[in-house]
Amino acid sequence: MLEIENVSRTFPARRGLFGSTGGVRALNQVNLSVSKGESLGLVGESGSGKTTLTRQILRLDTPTSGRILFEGQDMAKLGPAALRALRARVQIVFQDPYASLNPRMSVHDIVTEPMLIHRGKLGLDRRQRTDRAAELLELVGLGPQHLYRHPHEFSGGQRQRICIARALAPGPSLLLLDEPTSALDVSVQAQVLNLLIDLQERLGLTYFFISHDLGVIRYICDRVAIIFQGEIKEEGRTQQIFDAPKSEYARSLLAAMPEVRVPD
Amino acid sequence: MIERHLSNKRSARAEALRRAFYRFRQSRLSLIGAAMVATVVFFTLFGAVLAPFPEHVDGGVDTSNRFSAPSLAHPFGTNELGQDVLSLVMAGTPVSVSAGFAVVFIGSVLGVIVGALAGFNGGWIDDVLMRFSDLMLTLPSLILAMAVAAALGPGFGNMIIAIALAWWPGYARLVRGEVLQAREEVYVAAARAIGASPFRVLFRHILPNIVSPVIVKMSLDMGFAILTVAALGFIGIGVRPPTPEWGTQLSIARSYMPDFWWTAVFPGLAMFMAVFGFNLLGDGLRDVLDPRARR
Amino acid sequence: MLRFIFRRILLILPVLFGLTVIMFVIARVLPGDPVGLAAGPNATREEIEALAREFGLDQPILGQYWTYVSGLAQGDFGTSIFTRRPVADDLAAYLPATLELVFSALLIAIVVGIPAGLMAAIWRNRWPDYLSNILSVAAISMPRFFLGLLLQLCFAMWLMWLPLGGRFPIILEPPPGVTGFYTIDALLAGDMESFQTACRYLAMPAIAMSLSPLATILRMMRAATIEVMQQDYVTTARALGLSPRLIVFKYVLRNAISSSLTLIGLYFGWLLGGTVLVETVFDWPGVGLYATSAIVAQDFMPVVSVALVIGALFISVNIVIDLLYGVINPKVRYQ
Amino acid sequence: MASLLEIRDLHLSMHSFEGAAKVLSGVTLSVEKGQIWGLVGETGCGKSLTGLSVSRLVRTPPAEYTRGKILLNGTDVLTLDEPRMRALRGRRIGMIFQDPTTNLNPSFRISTQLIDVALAAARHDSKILGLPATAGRWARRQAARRLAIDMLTEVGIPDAATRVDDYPHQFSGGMRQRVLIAMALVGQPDLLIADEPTTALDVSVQAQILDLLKQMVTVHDMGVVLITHNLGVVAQTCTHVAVMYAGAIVEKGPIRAVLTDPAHPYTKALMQAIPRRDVARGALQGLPGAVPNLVQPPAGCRFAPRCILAQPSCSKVPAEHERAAGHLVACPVVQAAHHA
Amino acid sequence: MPPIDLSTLTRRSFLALSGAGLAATSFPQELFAQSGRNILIIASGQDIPNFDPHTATGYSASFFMRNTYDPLVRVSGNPPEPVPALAQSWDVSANGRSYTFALNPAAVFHDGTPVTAADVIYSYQRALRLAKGNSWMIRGIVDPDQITAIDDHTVRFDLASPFAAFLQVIAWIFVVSKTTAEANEGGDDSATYLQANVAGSGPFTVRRAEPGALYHLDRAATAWQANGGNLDGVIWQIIRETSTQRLALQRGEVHIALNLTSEDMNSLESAPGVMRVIETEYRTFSIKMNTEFGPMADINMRKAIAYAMNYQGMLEAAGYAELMIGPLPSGILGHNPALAIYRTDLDKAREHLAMTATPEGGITLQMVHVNGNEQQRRWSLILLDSLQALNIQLEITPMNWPDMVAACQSPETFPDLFPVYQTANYGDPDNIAFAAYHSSRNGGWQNAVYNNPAADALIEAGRTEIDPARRVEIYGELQTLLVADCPDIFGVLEKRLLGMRDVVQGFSFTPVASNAVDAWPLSL
Repeated sequence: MLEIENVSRTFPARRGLFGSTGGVRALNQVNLSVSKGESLGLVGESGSGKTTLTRQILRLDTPTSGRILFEGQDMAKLGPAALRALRARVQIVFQDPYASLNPRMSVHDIVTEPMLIHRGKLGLDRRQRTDRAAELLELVGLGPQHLYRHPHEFSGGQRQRICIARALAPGPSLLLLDEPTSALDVSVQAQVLNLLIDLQERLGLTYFFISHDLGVIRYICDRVAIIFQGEIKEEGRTQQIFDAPKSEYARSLLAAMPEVRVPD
Repeated sequence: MIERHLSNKRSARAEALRRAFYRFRQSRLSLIGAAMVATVVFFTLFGAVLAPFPEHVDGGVDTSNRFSAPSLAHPFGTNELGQDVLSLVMAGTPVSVSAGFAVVFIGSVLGVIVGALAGFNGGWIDDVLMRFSDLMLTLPSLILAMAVAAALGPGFGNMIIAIALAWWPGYARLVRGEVLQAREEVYVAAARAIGASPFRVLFRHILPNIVSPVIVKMSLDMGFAILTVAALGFIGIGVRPPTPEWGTQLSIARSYMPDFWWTAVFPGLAMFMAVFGFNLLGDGLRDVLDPRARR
Repeated sequence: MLRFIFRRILLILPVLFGLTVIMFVIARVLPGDPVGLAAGPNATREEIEALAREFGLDQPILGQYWTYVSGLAQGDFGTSIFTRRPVADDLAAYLPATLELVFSALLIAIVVGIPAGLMAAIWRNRWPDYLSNILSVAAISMPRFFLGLLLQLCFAMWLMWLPLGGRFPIILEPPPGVTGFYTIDALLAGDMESFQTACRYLAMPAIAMSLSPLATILRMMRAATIEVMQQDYVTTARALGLSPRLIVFKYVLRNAISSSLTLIGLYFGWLLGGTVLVETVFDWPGVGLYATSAIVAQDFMPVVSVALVIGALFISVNIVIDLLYGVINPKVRYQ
Repeated sequence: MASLLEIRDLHLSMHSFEGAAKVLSGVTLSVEKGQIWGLVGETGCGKSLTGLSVSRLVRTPPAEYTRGKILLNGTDVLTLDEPRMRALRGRRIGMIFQDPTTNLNPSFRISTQLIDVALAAARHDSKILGLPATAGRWARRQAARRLAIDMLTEVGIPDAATRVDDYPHQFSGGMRQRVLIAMALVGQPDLLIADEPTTALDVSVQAQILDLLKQMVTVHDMGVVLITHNLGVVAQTCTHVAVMYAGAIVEKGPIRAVLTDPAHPYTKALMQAIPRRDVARGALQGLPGAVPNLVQPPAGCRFAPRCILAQPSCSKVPAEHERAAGHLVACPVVQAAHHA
Repeated sequence: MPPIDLSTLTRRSFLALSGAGLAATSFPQELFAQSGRNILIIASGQDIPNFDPHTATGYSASFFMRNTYDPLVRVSGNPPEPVPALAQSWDVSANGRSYTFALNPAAVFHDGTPVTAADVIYSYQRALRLAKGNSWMIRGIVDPDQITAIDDHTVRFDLASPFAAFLQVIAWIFVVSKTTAEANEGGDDSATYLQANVAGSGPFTVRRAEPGALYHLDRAATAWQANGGNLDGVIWQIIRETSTQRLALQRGEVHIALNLTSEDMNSLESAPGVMRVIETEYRTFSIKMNTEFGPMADINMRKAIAYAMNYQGMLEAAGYAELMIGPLPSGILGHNPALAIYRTDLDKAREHLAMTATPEGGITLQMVHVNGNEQQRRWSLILLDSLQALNIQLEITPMNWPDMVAACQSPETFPDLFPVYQTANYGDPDNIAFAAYHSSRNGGWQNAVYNNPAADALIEAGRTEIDPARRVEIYGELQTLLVADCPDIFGVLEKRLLGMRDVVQGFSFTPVASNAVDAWPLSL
C-alpha cells in the first residue's frame, strides 16, 4: 500500500546571523513498505528522522531524492486535486494531543472539517456531517454530548480520541500514528492502544506507527523498522527483532529498554 | 439530536464567557479602566449633544465673556473666544476617540494583511514585505506622520491617514511573528494533513488563533493613537477649526498659562484620562485574552 | 564577532538607501511651494524659477534623487532651501542637543526603571507592586507635552525653581565643545558651575521624556524578572541552597536585563523620533524643532536628512544593543 | 536512630479560585541511607509535590500544609524558617529535576553555577571544601572550583577541567543531566530527590543516567527518592517503591515484593496497563474513568470510584496494612481477602 | 480669578531656594552682574536665517540689518522722519527726481575702511541685481545706472520719476563693503558669503550665532555713530511661545519681549520692573476676498459678508487694537477718518445676499489662515460665527505659509477669504496702497487677485505726486473707490505691544517696523 523507495532528505545549510550551519542529512536512502491491513512500527530516538519521514509521507515536505508510492502512485507526481483526494486516504494522529487541536474550534468543527474539505468525495450535507461526527465520537469512545465543547475541556486521552476521530472522518485507509501515546499516562495509553487495535480490526486500517517506546511498538505492530540517524538499521517481524536483534544498535536499544520485570 | 447539540453549544459559550469575565474581574484596575472607557464611549456618543453650550462646539463665540475662570456656569471656565471649555472638552471626545479608533483600525487591517501574507507565504514575499515594514519602523513615526499630515493639509481624514501610515508596521511584525509561530503548530500541520487549502489554513486555523494578541495590541494602541492624534494637534497639524480637538486646544491654551491655566489643564486631563482608561482596559484584556503574556 | 559587526554595518547601507527612497517619495508628495516661500513675498516668477534652478528642483525627480544620494555619499546632506545653510551644519548644531536629551531621558529611565521593576517583581502582588503598576500605566498614558506643560507650570512658572526652557543661559558661553553635550563638556572642562546649570536646564525636558520609557522598562523588567524567577534553573538554584540575594542579583538579574535590552534599543528610536514634542514645549534647540520648522516651511532636505540620521542612529544603537545582548547572553555569542 | 527521611501523614491543600484542592492527603514514607525509593504514579497524583515539600519549595500560599510532619534526620522541616531551611538545601538535600535544558542557567558558565552551590553548601559545613572555616575568600573559591571539577569527573564528564568553563548549551542533554547530578551532589547531601530525571532523555541515555544514580548512592551513601511515572525505570533502578494515587500512597515496599505481588487494585491496574513482553496484542487493560477532582475528593479511598473491587467499606479512609515485611498496602478489601 | 502675584511668589520661592541651597545660577540678574557687561536681551519668535541685507526679509532680519549695517538715512520719531545715518545731509532737486547725499566722513566699516560713494553705488546696484529682499521698494524708481559718485563722499541718485516716499524707503537699503563683498564674490554675487557674514558699518557685529536659538551681537570696536547708549552687546533670543516670552520678561531673563499678546499685556500691567509699550502702528489686518473667482466675485456677496462680520467681536478678540476705517491705516497721510464704511448690520447683509445667486445662503465658503497664527484663527472663528446668521458655512483651513503663498498664484486657487497683515515698511500711504491694491502685485500674497484699472491709476498718481495736499485728495478718492468695491473686510489696526524691563533707557517708539529694535540708542 505504501512504498518508500530510497528516500533521502537533506536540509540545506542555513546562514544565520552569527554564521552558518552545515547541511543536515535527516534521511538517508530509506526503504520501507507497508502492506494493506498491517501495522508497521518505526522506532528511533529523538533526532533519528522519524518525524521527517512522516512529513515526507504526508507531503508536508518533499524528499531530496527517492520516491514515495501510495497504492502504486508516485506522490510527487500528483496534481493538487489528486493530492487532496490522497489526503483523505492517508491520515495522521500526532504526538501531542494538547497541541494538535485548534483551540478556537469546537469538537464538532474539528471533526467535520475533513468532511467539509472532502465533501466532493464524501457527499455529506451539513446535517449528515454533524450526525457522522457524532457517530465518529461514539466510535472513539466519546459521545454526542461532547460535540460543542472546546478542546481545553478535555483530558489528554479524550483529546487523542478526538484526534483519532478527526483522522477517521475522511475515511482513510492508512493512518500515520506519530507517537500517539507518548504524552499520555500509562493507564490512558493502554486505552488508546486498545482503541487503535479495535479500530484496525473494525475498519481494516493500515497503521504506520512511530514511537520511541519499544514496549508500545512490540504491543501493537506486526513489523518493526529501527531508524538511527536517518538510516534504517534493521527491519523485520516484531517477534523476530525483539527476540534476536541482528544489528548492534538494535541490541543496545533493547538492552536499555526499561522493562517492568522483577529485579534479580 | 441537533437541538441538544445546540443547547450544549450555547452553554459551552456561556461558560467560556463567564470564565473570561471572572478572570477580567480579578483585576480591579482593569475594571476601573473599563469604567473609564465606558465613560469615554458615553461622551463619544453623546458628548456633543450633552455639551452645555452646543453652539460653542459648532464654532460659536462669545467674545464679551473671554477667559472667565471656572464657575458654576462654566465649570471649566471659558477660553480666548469666550467659549465654554467644558463643552469643547466634552465635544472633543468623539474626535479623539474616533480618530484613535480609525488609526488603530486602519493600521491593524493593513498590518494584519501584510503580516499574514508575509508570515504565511515566507520566501521573497516575506523578505520584501518585512524589509519594507522594518524600514518604516526605522523611520521616526511622528516625524513621518507630521510630514505626511503637513503634505496632505489639515483635516480629520488626512490626519488619520498620516498616522495610520506609520502605524501598520507594528501590526505587520506582530502578526507575522504570530503567524510564523502558529504555522508551526501541530494543529496547522493537522489541518494541512486533512487536505485543507492554504486559504482555509490561514483563515480558519491561523488567523483565529492570533486574534487575541492583535485585539490586545489594538486596545493598548488605542491610547497611543489618541496620544498621537493629540500630538499632531499640539504641533499644529491636526483637524480644521472649529473641530474641537484636545491636542489643538492644549496647543492654543499653552499661550495662556499660567494665568488662564484652566484652558490648558482640562483638555490635557481629559486626554490623560481617556488614554489611561484604554491602557488599563488593554492590560485587563491582555490578562484575559492572551494569558501567555500574563504578568 | 568582528565579522558579525562588519556584516551588521554593511546591512545598514541598504536600509539607509531604502530610507532615502521613502523619504524622497514623501517629500515629493508635499504640495505647496517651498521655493516661492524662500524667495520671499515680493519675488517675481522669474526669480522663483531661478531659485528652483539653483536648487536643482527643475530637474526630473530621478535626477534630483541622484544628486542627493551622490551628495550623501560625500557627506553632503544638501542645502536647506529656507535657511540656505548646508543641512549638515545644522544637524551638527542640533543633533548633540537632541542626543543629550535622549540619553539623559534614557539614563533616568534605566536607572530608575530597572531597580523599580525588580522590586515590583520581588514584591509581586503586594502594595509596592500595585502602586508601581498603576503609576506606570499612568505614566505611559501621560501625554509628554502635557506633562511638560505641567512641569513648566509648576516648577518654572509657580515655584520658579527651574528655567522655563532653552538649553543654557544665553548670556553665558556654553562649556567648550568637545562632545556637544553641555553636561559632559562642563565636566571635561572641570566647570562644576556650568555642569549644574546645564543640568538645571536639562532636568524638566529629560524627566518629561523619560517617564514613558521608564514605566515601560519597569513593566518589562518586572515581567521578565517574574518570568525568569519561574524558570526551572531558579528552582534548581533554590533547591540547592543558594541565597535569594544571590539568585536575584546574579542569576535572575542578568537574564531579566537581557530581555529588557531589546526594549531599550527600541525606545531609543522612539525617543529620538519623539523629541519633537518635548523640544517644542521646552524650546530645546534640537533636531525635533529643526524638523518641525522644516516641515512647516516644506523644506524637504532637512526633513529627509533628519529622518535619515535618526534612522541611522536607531540602527547603530540597535547594533550596539545586539552586541551587548551577545555579551550578556552567551548562547547568542557562540551560535 | 531516626530515619534519614520520614514523612508522616502529610496533608497539603492548594488554594485556587475553584477552592482548596487537597493535593496530598496522608502521605507517609520513610527513607534510609542506601535506599532508592521509586515514587510512581500518574500525572497529578502528587509525587512531585511530595518531593518539593521535603525541600520546602512549595509556595505557601497558595499551598498550605494542614497536617503531618517531614522529619529529616529527626528534624521537622515544616517548622524550620527559611534561612535554616536554606542551610539544609544543597547540603543535606540534593535535588535533580526533569529537564536538563531548562534547569541550568543558560547565561552562566557551568563552573560559576557549580562553585556557587559549593560555596553555599560550604557556608554551613566548611569541611565540604576541605578547608578550615577561616580560609580566605580566594582559597575557598579555588577549592570550590577544584571540587566542581572533581564532581564533574566523577559523574563522567570527560575532560572536566576544561569543560567546566563551558556554557550549558555546549553540552548534550545527557551530559547536562550529569552536570545537574554533579551540582546536586557537590554539597555531599544525605538525601537526593530526583524528580523525573530521565523523562526528557532518550532510552539509551536514560539507562546511563540511572546507572550513574545507582553508582552515586553507593559511593556517597545517600538515600534517594526517585520520582517517575515509569514503572520500568523503577524496576531497573530502585530498591523500594511507593505507588501514589490522588495524593496518597496506596502501596509501598521493597521493589521485589511489590512487583512480584502487587496487591492494591491500582498498582495492579497500573501494571496491567504497561505493554510488557508477555502481554498479547489487545490484551492490555486500561483503567477506565478519570482521576477524581481533588477539591471535592471522594470520601474514603480515592480510588474507589474506579476500582473493580470497590465495596461499601471503601468509604472510610483506608488504613495501611502490612502484607509482607515492609510491604504496605492501603486497601481494606485486599486486606480482608489477604487475611481470609 | 485675580492674576497671580508674582512678587510674593518670587520672594517665597527665593526663601525656599536659599533654604535648599539651590539658588546658585538661578536668575539672570545675578548672571548679568557676573558678566559685568551691559547686554540687552530681546525675546523674539522669529529666527534670523539670512544675514544678507539685500536678500533677507522679515522683522528679525530687519533688526539684524539695522544694527549691523547702515542705510543712507534712518527713520525716527512718530510720525517717522528721515534722520542722518551714513548720509550726514542730503539735497533734493526741485522736481523731486534728483537726490544728492553727503556721506559722513567718520563712517567706517568693521574692518576699519571708510564708507565711500563706491560702496553705496555697489550696494544699490547689487540689491537691484539680486531683486530680492527689500529691493522691491526701489524697483522702477532707482535706475541702477543713474547713481553717480560725485566724489568719494558724495553720491547722487537720479530717479526715473518723482517718488514721494523715497527718503522713507531708502532707510531699508543697507550699504555693504564693496571690497569685502567682491573679495568673496564666490560666483554667486557674494550671496553665500553675506548670508553668514557681515560686511557692514553698523554699530554692532556678530559674536555668536546659534541658529534657531540665539544671535549675540557685540558692540563694534569701530562704531562711529553718534548718540549711542551704553550697550556692550545685544542678544536676539528666540522664544517661540508668547507666554514664555512674557514670563521670561517678568523673571528678568529678557529685557524686551517682542511678540506679546493682549492677554500678556494685561497680566503685565502691574508687574514690577516691567514697562509696557502699547502704540498705534501702521499695521493693518484685513480679510481679502476673491474678487475674481467663485461666489465672492459677486460684489453683493462681498458686501453681505462685510455687513455680517461681527466687528465688535473682532475688536474684543484683538485686544489692544482699533477698528480700521477703510483700507488705509488711521493717522497716515491722506487717511479719511470720516469714511463711510461697513459695520455689523444683518439687515443690510441679508439685503445684499438677496441680490446674489444664492439669496438663501446655503453655500460653503473657503477660508484659509496661517497655521499657528492665533489672531487669525480667532478671527476666522468669529467670521464663521457671523456667517451663520446668513446661513453660510465657513470651512476654515489652517495652512502653512508656503501653501498659502502658492494658493495666491491664480484666482482659481485663491481661497474665498484670505486674511492678511500688512505692516508699513515706510510711513507713507503709498506703501499700503501699492502693495495691497495695485494690479501689478496680482499673484503675490499681498494682493493676489484684486485689479481695477481705476484704482491702479489713482495709486500710480499718488506715488509720483509730490504735493502733499494733492496726494491727500488722490488717496481720499482711492479710499472711497476701494470701500465701494469692497475687495476686503477691513479689519483692525493692531497696536504694537512691546514689553520692556524698566532698566532699558533711551527707547523711543517709531511706528514702522518697531519690532526690529534699533539698539544703538539704548542703555541699561
